Amino acid sequence: MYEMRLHGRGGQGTVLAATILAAAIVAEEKFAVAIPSFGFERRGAPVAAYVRMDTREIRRMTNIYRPDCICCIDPTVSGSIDIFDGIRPGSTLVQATGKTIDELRRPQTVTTVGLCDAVPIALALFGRAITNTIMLGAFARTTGLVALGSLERALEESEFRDAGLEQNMRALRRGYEETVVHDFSSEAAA
Amino acid sequence: MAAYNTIAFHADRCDGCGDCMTACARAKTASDSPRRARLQVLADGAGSFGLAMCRQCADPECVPNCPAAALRKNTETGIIEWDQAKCVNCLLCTVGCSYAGIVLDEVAGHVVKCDQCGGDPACVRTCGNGALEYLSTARIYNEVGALEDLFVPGLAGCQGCNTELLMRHTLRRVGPDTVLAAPPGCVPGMGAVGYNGMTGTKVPVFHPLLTNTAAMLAGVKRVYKRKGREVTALALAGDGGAADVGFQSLSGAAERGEEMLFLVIDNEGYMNTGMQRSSCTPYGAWTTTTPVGRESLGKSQDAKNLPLLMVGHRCAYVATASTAFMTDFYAKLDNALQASKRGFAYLHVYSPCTTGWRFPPRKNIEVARKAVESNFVVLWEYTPEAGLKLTHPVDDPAPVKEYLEALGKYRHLTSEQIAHIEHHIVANVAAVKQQASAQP
Amino acid sequence: MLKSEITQIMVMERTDYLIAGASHAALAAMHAIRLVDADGSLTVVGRDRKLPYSPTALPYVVSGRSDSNLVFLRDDAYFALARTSYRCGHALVRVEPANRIAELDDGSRLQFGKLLLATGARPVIPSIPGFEAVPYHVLRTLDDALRLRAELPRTRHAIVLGAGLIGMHAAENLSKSGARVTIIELQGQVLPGYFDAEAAAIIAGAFERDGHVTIHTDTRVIAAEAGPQGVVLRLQGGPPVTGDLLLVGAGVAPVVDFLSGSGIRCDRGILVDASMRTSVEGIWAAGDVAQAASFYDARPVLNGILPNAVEQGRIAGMDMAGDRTLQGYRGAVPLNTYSYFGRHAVSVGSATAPPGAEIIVRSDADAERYLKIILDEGRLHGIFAINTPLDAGVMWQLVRRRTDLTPLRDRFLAQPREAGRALMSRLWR
Amino acid sequence: MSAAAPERGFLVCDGNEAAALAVALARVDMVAVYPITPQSSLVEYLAKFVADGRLQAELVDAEGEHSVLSVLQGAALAGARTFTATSGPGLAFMFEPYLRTPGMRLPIVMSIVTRDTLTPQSVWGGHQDAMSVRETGWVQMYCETVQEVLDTVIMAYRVAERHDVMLPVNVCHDGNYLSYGTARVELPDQDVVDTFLGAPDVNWHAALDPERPMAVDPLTGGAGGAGPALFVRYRRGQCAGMRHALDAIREAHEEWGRLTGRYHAPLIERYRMDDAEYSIVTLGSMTGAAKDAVDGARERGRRVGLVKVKTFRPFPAVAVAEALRGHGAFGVVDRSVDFAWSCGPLYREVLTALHGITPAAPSQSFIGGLSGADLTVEQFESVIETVRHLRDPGPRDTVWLNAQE
Repeated sequence: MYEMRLHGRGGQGTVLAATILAAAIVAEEKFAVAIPSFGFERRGAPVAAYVRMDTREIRRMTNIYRPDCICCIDPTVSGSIDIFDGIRPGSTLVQATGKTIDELRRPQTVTTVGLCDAVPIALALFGRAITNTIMLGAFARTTGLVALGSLERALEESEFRDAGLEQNMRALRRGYEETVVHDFSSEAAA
Repeated sequence: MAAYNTIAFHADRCDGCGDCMTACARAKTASDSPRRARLQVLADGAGSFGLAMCRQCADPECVPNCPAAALRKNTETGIIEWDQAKCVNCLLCTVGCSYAGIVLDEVAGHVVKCDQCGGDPACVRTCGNGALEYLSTARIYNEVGALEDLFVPGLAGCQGCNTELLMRHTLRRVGPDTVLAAPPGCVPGMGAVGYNGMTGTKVPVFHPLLTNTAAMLAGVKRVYKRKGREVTALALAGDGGAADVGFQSLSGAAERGEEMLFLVIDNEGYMNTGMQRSSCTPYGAWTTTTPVGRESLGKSQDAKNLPLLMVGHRCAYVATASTAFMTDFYAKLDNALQASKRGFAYLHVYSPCTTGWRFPPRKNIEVARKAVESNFVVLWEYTPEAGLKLTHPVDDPAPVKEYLEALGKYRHLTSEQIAHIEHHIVANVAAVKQQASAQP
Repeated sequence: MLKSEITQIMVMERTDYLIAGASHAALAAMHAIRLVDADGSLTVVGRDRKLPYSPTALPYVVSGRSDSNLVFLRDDAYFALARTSYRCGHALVRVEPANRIAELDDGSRLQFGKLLLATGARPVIPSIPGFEAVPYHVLRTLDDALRLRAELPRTRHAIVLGAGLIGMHAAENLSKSGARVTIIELQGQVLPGYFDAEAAAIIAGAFERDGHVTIHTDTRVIAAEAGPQGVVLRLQGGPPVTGDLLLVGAGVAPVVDFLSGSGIRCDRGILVDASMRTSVEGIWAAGDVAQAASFYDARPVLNGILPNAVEQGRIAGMDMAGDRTLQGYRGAVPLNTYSYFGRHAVSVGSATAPPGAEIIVRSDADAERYLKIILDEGRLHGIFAINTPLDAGVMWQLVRRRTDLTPLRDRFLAQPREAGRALMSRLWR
Repeated sequence: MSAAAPERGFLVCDGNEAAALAVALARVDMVAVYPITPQSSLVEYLAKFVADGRLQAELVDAEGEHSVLSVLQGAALAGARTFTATSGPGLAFMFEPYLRTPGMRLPIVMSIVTRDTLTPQSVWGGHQDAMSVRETGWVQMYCETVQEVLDTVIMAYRVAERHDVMLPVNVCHDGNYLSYGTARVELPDQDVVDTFLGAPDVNWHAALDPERPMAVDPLTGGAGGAGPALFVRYRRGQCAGMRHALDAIREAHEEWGRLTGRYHAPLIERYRMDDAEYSIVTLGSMTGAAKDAVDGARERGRRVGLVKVKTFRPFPAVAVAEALRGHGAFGVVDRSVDFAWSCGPLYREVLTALHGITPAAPSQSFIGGLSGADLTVEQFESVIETVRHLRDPGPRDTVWLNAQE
């Protein structure tokens, strides 16, 4: 079972991203469950969502405390909360940021990092810093756990329509294409 | 046995101009001579005017006094008909009549009397002061009386209960294709919703909660509309269940424009459960929860004006009515029924309660009339298209003291309290008139 | 009791209400009973073999003003609707109050719960020597009227005995049909009891002028005989009068002969109280047969006029049915209306002025107008008018209510009709 | 949102959408809605389905839950299949008409998206709302998964409308965890649902219909007359309906399984109980984590089993007793509080079901997951360990999970 946690801020579509990801994984004939964390859905407040994926049926409907992956779609939320809480050794971070890998704080347990400067992309595409679909592309690129095509189909079947769908498809692809992946597993092994 | 239309004379509005007599003479004799009119207006010697005219008595004395069978009470129209072919000119009929309603026309050489011009009396048409009024209430009673009474006989209302009359007449008019909601109160209390598995009506009836009448009816009505069936949703609710605890569902249904006729019988309190106060109970009134004691003298707040609140919902129809003005009531009932087929129709009927208000049953209609004539209650009608219109404006109201003195529940009132009520009446009339002057 | 008698009683017809008579008092009583008691069995027994009619209408049948087929006051449907058994052509011949049994002239016996005697009156035939041998007419039944009417075309000179309402009506009719008419009246004026001498003179004048009627007042008939020209009446102090038709209109008397042995107290008529009860429990009387208190002095009087019959009948019926809204009889007030040769006369109240009464008379003999008002202590005692319009019913109320006219005295005296209406409007409308 | 195409026969959605989809599939005639957390998105879906024509029902946006249920009562009495959903304070406000629905024998289906009750203030999940109305005569079923939400709402109509039941049904799904939890959901064909449910048959017994006038719910008389006996007849009838509901629920689940291949446990589910020496009892969405914990314990050699209760009202006392009998100690995990014994209501219910069975098993009440708190696999592992060490039957203090700050 692969467990990931999405972090973002209210209004960025964190929970929706978890749902689209779950749908894409299900479309690949695997199992997935998405659960939002519960808080007052105030715009700008830190938000988390959980996605589990597996090749077997997933039964537990619980929050995720030991994630295999953190997908942080907001560059600043890590300043407000500890997004790495409970993270497993050898885990993955997919981070929306303008920083370089060297500028980024990274726990030792994180061995794979995908960086995507999502905010400028979002501003260019939407005029607003809505980074969720961009970061789904970044997740696909970083982990390879879901095919970009599956995410595209999940987007098509979501509530996005017409221009909005087109924008998000471009966001997804740009996220996939403009993510730089850094592998530190050898470091950890050493 | 039918009821009959009648020509009513309002002495207070008569200025003695005599136009009615001229009109009558023209209509009946092709002359202009008021002396030949079949109604005679005359100064009564006490500063106002009286009327001599056939009253179309129910049990007339002129008829049995005719030796020639020339007079007959027409049981269809109520008119006492005079048959010239049979009349022998003996004038004995004039002996029987104590009202100078059948008199000798010296020019014609025989007796003459009013025949109401076949239903369109010339005198009434002519009177510009409203002193003469052709009351067609009877026509309505006959129409409604011919309809089936949809409540079972023997409802256990109090003696002289206004509510029972009101609900029987209402349901007759509304008809059998109706679903009736009777929330807790006097209507079900007297057995309208049935008892121990028996039913009290001939239409489907239910006993909603005090709180949810409008909502339940909305559910019923929506489903029939969806099925394409024409079913009237009718509520017969008390003021407590409408204005207090049931107000939310009433307000919600009104706002949504649920298609129903919501009739509130306002007896100014929870009369069925032992005469407790409601928000429609007027200031000063004794109830079992606004008692009269050393520290308090009845209710210390004014009544909520529920019908005006309903106007604020822009219902398809809102009106107030009184059982003392049945023509007015029936016209409004008809309008409300029509409006209920396209939206929320609200009809608020002021209904004196002989038991809870402490007055003799026989005075019920008199009390209802006094309430209107003193402006204690105001009769009006509202639609979003036409706005609010007073249907029975009382510009020169009778002193409210007379109304208050007729009711035991006000027996304790102090002069200060009466002054408060008088002030409230003025304010309330002003509020209604302000609504009336507002553009729709 | 014999077994046969028991059987007879057992099969005897029973009715809750039995009304003897079928004219105004009877019909008013029946109506009043049915307003209160819709279920009690009710039987009306009428002497005449016809539907009910009014004796008052008979002069008009004679004149042809009324079609004899259209004078009936009720029809069979009315009795059916009122679930009343109407037995016409029968008279009561005996009443047994103890057993509450009434016997009819066909021998049948009816057991009643309550009985109203509204048997009316029959014409008085004066006891004049030779009278029994002469042909004469009376006018009390429809058959009388039709017989008289049949005589009109061949009558050239009619004698009318009595100047009461019947006689005067008949005289007018006979006159209009072309006959010469002589009226003979024992008293000093026509229409005694209803109009005073002055008014009577005006009325008589109209008869004489328009009808060429000869009127002998203060005149007694002392003998009657049949002659070749018809009937010859010999008069006291005057030449005999001969006519080919004689009508007796010398008044009526209550039909009470069948009551002998019944124990029901009678004077000239059956004595009744304010509820029209007779002296025997369960039996009432009303109308021309009844003798009730006078309005003026409480003496029992006969007041054989139609409105009185209606009122008494209604009171009796209400009392019989237990109608709790009953107000007692307020006493007999003489009243009448009378039309003759296109004129109209009205009399309400007593023409006998009490001592100290104020009497106002306005008379214009040329215009045949007459008005007499008698005020007793400011209250209307009687009012009498010729060709002066009055609301008789309103005046009757003023008399009965003893309304104090003092505040309106001048207006009343000047315009009694208008003042009466004003009082009506204020007091009871 | 639903993130997969229904044409494919499945989609990925949360429990609130699954419930709304079930309502559409059940061809409900009327829905009345009023939003409340965490139910709001459910009624938003319903409104959207109606707006899109996917659900051809009357939609009444009532002014509060009290009217919501009242509208549905009227509609049911006029022959409509009806639905609504609520949570916590909404259910409390609905209480007056809610109480009356079973007595009128109206087969209304209502989702309770469970929420803890006030006060303290909480907008989060917990079973306290549904548990507070457990003695009112509604059928209550608690769902474990998003799929079960969809299937159970559909099955609820079959149960409610069965002539020997005619009772309203609450389908409870956990606020937060199922209301927003998203998973793959198989979507049955409309034909299958139509066959399964048939046409609405909701007012054959009580109708507000001018074509067959009757008084619905007339007054019953007081002591001394025929009233009390009549009243007893009604109440006993309700109890009979409840008894029949056990069978109706079983029958509905079997038939649904036959038609869709998805068999859900109708009354209770026995999980790894065959050789269990002790067990835990669960209710609702906590069960998945509990099963994972049982599997983990089994891997460590613990002979633990699990009994999930799905149908709480009527309570399947016989099935519960049979499931637990002879399997030693048990712990019951509740997501709400029973104030009578300061334990969990399911715990008390289970104890009652086992009354008279000897020897009495040691047992413990666990209360957790209040006010949106998570019930984790680790917590169930500790519950299992606690139960493993239970020895003597008899009263012991309730264990409050999530008690630490």
